[in-house]
Amino acid sequence: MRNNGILRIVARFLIPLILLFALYIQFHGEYSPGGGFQAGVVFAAGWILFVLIYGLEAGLKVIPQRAMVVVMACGALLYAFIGLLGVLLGGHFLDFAPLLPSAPKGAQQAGIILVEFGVGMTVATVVMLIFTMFAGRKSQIHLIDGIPDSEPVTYPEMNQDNSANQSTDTAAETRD
Amino acid sequence: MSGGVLIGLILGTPLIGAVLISLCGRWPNVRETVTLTTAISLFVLVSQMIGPIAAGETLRLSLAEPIPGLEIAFQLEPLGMVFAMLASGLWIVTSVYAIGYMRSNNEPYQTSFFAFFAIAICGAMGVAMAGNLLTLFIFYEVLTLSTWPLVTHNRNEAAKQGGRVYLGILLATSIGLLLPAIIWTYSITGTLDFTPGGILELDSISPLAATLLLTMFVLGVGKAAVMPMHRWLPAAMVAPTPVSALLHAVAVVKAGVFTITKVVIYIFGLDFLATLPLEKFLVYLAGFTVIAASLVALRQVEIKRMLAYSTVSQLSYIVLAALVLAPFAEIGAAIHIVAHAFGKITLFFCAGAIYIAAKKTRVDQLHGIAWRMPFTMVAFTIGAVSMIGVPPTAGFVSKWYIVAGAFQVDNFFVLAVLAISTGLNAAYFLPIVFRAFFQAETVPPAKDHGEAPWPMAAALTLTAALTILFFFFNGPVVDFEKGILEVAS
Amino acid sequence: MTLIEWMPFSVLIPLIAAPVCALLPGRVLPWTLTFVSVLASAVICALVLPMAVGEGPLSYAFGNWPPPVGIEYRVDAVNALLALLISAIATIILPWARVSVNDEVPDRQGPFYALFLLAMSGLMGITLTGDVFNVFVFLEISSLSTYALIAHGKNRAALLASFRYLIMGTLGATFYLIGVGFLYIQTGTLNMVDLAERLPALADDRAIRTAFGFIIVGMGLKLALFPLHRWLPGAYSNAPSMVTVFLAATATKVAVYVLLRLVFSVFGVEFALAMPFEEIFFTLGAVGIFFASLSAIKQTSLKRMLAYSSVSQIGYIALAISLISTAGLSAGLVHIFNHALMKGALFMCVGAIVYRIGSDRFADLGGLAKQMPLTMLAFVLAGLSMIGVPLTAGFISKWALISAAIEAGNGYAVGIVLIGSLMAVIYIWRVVEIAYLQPAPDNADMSRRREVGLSMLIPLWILIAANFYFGIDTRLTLDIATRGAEVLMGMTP
Amino acid sequence: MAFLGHYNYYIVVVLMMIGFYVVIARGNMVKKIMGLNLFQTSAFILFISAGKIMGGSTPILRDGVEVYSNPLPHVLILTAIVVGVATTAVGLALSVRINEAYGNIEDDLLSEEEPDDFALTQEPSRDDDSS
Amino acid sequence: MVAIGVTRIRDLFAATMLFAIYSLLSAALFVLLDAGDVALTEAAVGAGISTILVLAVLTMTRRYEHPSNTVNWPALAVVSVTGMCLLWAVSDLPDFGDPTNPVQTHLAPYFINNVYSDMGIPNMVAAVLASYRSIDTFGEVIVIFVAGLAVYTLLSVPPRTPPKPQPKADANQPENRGDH
Repeated sequence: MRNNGILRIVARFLIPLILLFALYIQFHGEYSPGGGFQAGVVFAAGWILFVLIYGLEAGLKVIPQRAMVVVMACGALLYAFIGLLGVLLGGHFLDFAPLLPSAPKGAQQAGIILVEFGVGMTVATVVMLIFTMFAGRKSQIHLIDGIPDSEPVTYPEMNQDNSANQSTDTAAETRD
Repeated sequence: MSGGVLIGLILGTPLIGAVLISLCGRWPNVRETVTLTTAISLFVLVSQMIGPIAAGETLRLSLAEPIPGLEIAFQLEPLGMVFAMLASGLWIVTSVYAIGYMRSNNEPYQTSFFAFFAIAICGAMGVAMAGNLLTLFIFYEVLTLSTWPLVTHNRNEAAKQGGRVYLGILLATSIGLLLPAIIWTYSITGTLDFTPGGILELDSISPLAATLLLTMFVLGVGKAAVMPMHRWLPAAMVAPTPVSALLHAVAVVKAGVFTITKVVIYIFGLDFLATLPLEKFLVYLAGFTVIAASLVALRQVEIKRMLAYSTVSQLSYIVLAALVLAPFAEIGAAIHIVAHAFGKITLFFCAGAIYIAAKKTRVDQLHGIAWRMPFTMVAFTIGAVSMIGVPPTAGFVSKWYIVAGAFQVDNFFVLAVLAISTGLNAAYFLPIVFRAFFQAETVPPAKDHGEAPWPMAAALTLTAALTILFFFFNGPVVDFEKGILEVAS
Repeated sequence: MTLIEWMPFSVLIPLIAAPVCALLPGRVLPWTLTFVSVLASAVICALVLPMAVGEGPLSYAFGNWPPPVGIEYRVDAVNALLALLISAIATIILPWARVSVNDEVPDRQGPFYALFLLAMSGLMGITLTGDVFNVFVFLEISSLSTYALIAHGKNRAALLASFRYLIMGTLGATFYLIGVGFLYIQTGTLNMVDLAERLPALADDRAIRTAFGFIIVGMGLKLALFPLHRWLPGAYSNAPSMVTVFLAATATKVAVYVLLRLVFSVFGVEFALAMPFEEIFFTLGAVGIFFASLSAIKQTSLKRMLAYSSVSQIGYIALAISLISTAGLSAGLVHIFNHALMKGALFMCVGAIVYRIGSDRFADLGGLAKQMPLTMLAFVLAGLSMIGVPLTAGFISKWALISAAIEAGNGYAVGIVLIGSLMAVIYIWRVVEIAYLQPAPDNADMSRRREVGLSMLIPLWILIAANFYFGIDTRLTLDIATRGAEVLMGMTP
Repeated sequence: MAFLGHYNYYIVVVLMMIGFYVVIARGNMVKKIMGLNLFQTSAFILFISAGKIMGGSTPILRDGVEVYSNPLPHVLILTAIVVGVATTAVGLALSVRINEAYGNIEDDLLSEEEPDDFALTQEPSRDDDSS
Repeated sequence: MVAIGVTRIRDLFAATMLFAIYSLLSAALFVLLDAGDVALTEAAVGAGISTILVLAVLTMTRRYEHPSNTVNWPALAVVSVTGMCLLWAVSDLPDFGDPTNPVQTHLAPYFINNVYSDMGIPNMVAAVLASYRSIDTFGEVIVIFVAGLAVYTLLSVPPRTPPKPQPKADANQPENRGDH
């Protein structure tokens, strides 16, 4: 697939459009259907399209897996932070009114936009992460399948696991 | 010293003893000293209560209130006083005996043995001093559970089997029958305090339900070993002899009959019970147990098993006496608790001594053994005579009162049961005595032996002496018990 | 800030700590964060409890939108007690769990603890909320994280167990959702108080009745009510020890709570009486006690045995609920609390054993009392509580349950409870016999068979002490449970 | 009147039951998850159709529109969809792992291998809503 | 209907495709029911994400379902009974789209009338989602976060191949069933 020229060219047009559309859904959610969740999914879809065409490695170069985990947590934390801000400013949790005491409507809008952004962040990265995990899993399995069955298979990871295990045991031992 | 503190000390002493014993496990001499010290101090503490009780004071201690309106409370009355004295006094003797037994037999796990023994005594004390049914039930279970390790002391297949039957029957009856009976009582009356004259009234419970309740109590107290709940007692004989002697002849089984007596006197009340139509059924059941257990005992060849069945039969005497519902019979029940304790502990001590000295456990091996172990066999004879109920032994006194009680209410069934069982008792005890004294040894013993080690011989001599002494000096106990009956009726 | 304003933070603190925790590297940091946040949650619950009991329902509106419009947390005696139970158990488990988790989940402990926090706060959220849909959301938070936690078990069977639980759990949640859907369609509201006001007018409505049925089936799946319990043994026996302890002590209890709350507070006692609710719960409870105990007796490994025992204990709770009386409900609530104490302690013992000897099969337990005396003693004591021996918490539950049954004149219930107790004697004592009377198996690795460290023993013995404390001093449990039962029965405003 | 007025609900019920059947009757785990999705989706339709109002329009304020459908079910279902996809993802991840561990993802085959307490044909208690 | 097709087809690949179609159809249905946001989501999730994930799984597992030709009667019975209950229940539900439904009369008017004065934004769904019931949405974010975390932890464990050799690492692991 990767070498298919047509796909690449179409993708080059499509992907930015998709991402743009995602941003539109994200920030226009108060006026038309859409919001953080849908935007996140669409954004992730754009990235997935990218991966399907350019390969997982390229995709991970753009957004590394670790970053996904971090952003995914940050999205949730952003939401929580906005909520907490309400508390810190003397209101209830997720109470947006105290954010801008002078303009209650504006405060609500700001709150909604911000939490929606948090939702979008989390959703987009989670979807990407899940996809990465599934896709990455496949390549790992193929790798193992390549080993002839007759050979006694030793898994390097397994051994690592094992030694890690033992080291914890000893650690626990000494602590006792 | 205030009464509450005294009660607390009595409960606490064996527990502290148990802790100390398990801490001193590495030094047997220290451990044994602790055991004896604990036992003696417990006895002294218990005897401190005689004065106030005789003077009619109430000693009361309430610890906690686990269920609204229900306390864990202790209150001593004469019946419990007798039981407490008995158990704590015999603990000293048994400790001496056990030390001799355990050491000369090189038993393993001695530390846990002594520790659990102390806990079991604590359970017995709790039962004796319980101020209401809930407290009694709690310590009843403590007693059950703390004796399980003693029964399974040998940790072999037989011990495991015996332990299963033991725990199975005792827990099944207590949880399955006694507990619902208690809760039922509570839901009817709103109290569980032991009250002279009883807490149940005719207008709160129908006679039929009351009979059912009484049956649940009598069968639920598995420790009283009324048939068909008696199987645990022979099963418990896998335990070392000191356990059989103190617990299964004195503390545990007496806790059972004590419970029944308490329930009869303080929960139902004699007058109320007399109005019940079917109460006779339980008398018959107890009478049947007396006879049947004696018959089974007749056929046993192992000394300890025979003694166990004899215990089953003797316990039902007490239940029977309690259910005759005559004042004299109630006194007889209380006295039989004491009398049987002295006699039966002597017999068990003798059986253990024979086992330790001669490694003999069967009745048919005892030919001529009296000439090697004269003290032991004389003591055995005294115990046996007391079981049969011949003067001048303790057993006669209690039988006297029970018979008198039966005459008070013209209960000829009880009289017949007593007569028959006396004959049966004679039939299984006297041949042993005869064999030991008047027949020659058939098989020479494996090793030349004399008496068992001195602590054991001393202990059994002492209890035999008590058996006889009680015949002459039972006055205080009888007076004591009369006191409760005056209050009760 | 007032206490009421702190109240939702018992849920929010762990919830917010979780994403942070997921990012933390190593082993010490995630654990510390988890412990601190759980502890904070427990402290808040402990402070809120007296107020909730004394001053009736406390309400906290999220976003400051008044309840039927927004979502409120509504705390009274019942859920305050349960929330305290959850957070306290979690607090006790964590110090215990460190060693065990290091052993069973060597890598990526940050996410692991994050999932634990989420599972816990999910349960807390279900407990405190006053909105039926919010229940669903938090139910899914706790369920999803629980599935993931179970799958962390070392065995491959853990995956299967987790998957099966996922299917059953999601089915249950969807049933619940459908029930909520019907409620919503017929009333137009999701707030529990609002629902309770609007439902009596609709008592004969078929959709409402079906909603009742669906919610019961859905929650029945989650709480492992007898015929719907089959996911539970696999899940409990294959999950990492820490997760098992936590789930056994709390998860099914929360489902019971939801059921109680909806049936009694939302639908109302009259409605429940009009439905064949008592008969079904009584039958299922009774049959459940019996068959689950029987299965427990037949098991040959500790975790499975205890898992079945849990199913049978749920039977007791169902039985207590089926009496539909203040005494019955209070017995059920007390048992929820006490069972958490004893089952938590028992599973902690098993966790310690598994940590040491790597197995929980009966065949490997011989002679363990000698090598792990304190753990086994704890097992015996917790087992006694399970059986219902006096002075233990289990006795109090049993007493309350039997009293309630006698009060309701239900002799069968008394019998069933007693038979259940006797069966508990059998399965607990089997283990005791093996551990105390049987010699160690020949192939046992004696170097591993040692007592566990203090980090495991102290929490374990705290629970054991609690078992005895709540067996003697029942002011906290019985009084609050009675109060809670009165609230549920609608006796007090 | 009644029948036609309820056609939406009948569709829901039919879909729901198809999904439910797939979940409990099918052995393949992926199929089970699809069934679960069907089941959930039908519940979504139930909610959404309840919020519909005849002649109403999408709940976005506009000039000239007087009647709006109820936005609340939409919100609920948005959340529920997210929950559904989350469940799906976790379930699929689990089946991947199971496939690696056991070599297949047929629950009935695995039941023979791992005699669990879960049978495919488990009988949920239906009695409680047949009053 | 497409749904039935999903249940009948053993080829999981085809089933997935049918399922995607089904999702699109229901999205269309949502649009008809005035639920634009939901439709958008269902289309993205049901037809997009779910499909991709299922396909990813299918490439790792087998494409065809294990054949079992028997109809699962107990399951069918359970399903029929449940279905009956539901049908019985819906007969008491209000008519579809009736403006006098409790749903329309109880809380909905509050939202419809107050959204603009409270927040000044026209999309009521967004308003309810992110402000009135924002704790639900917070829960939703957490759910999706849990899913990400769960998949992450589940699938970052190094894979092992099917049953062939029991890896050595299992030796010191508890095998909890008695038959091993």
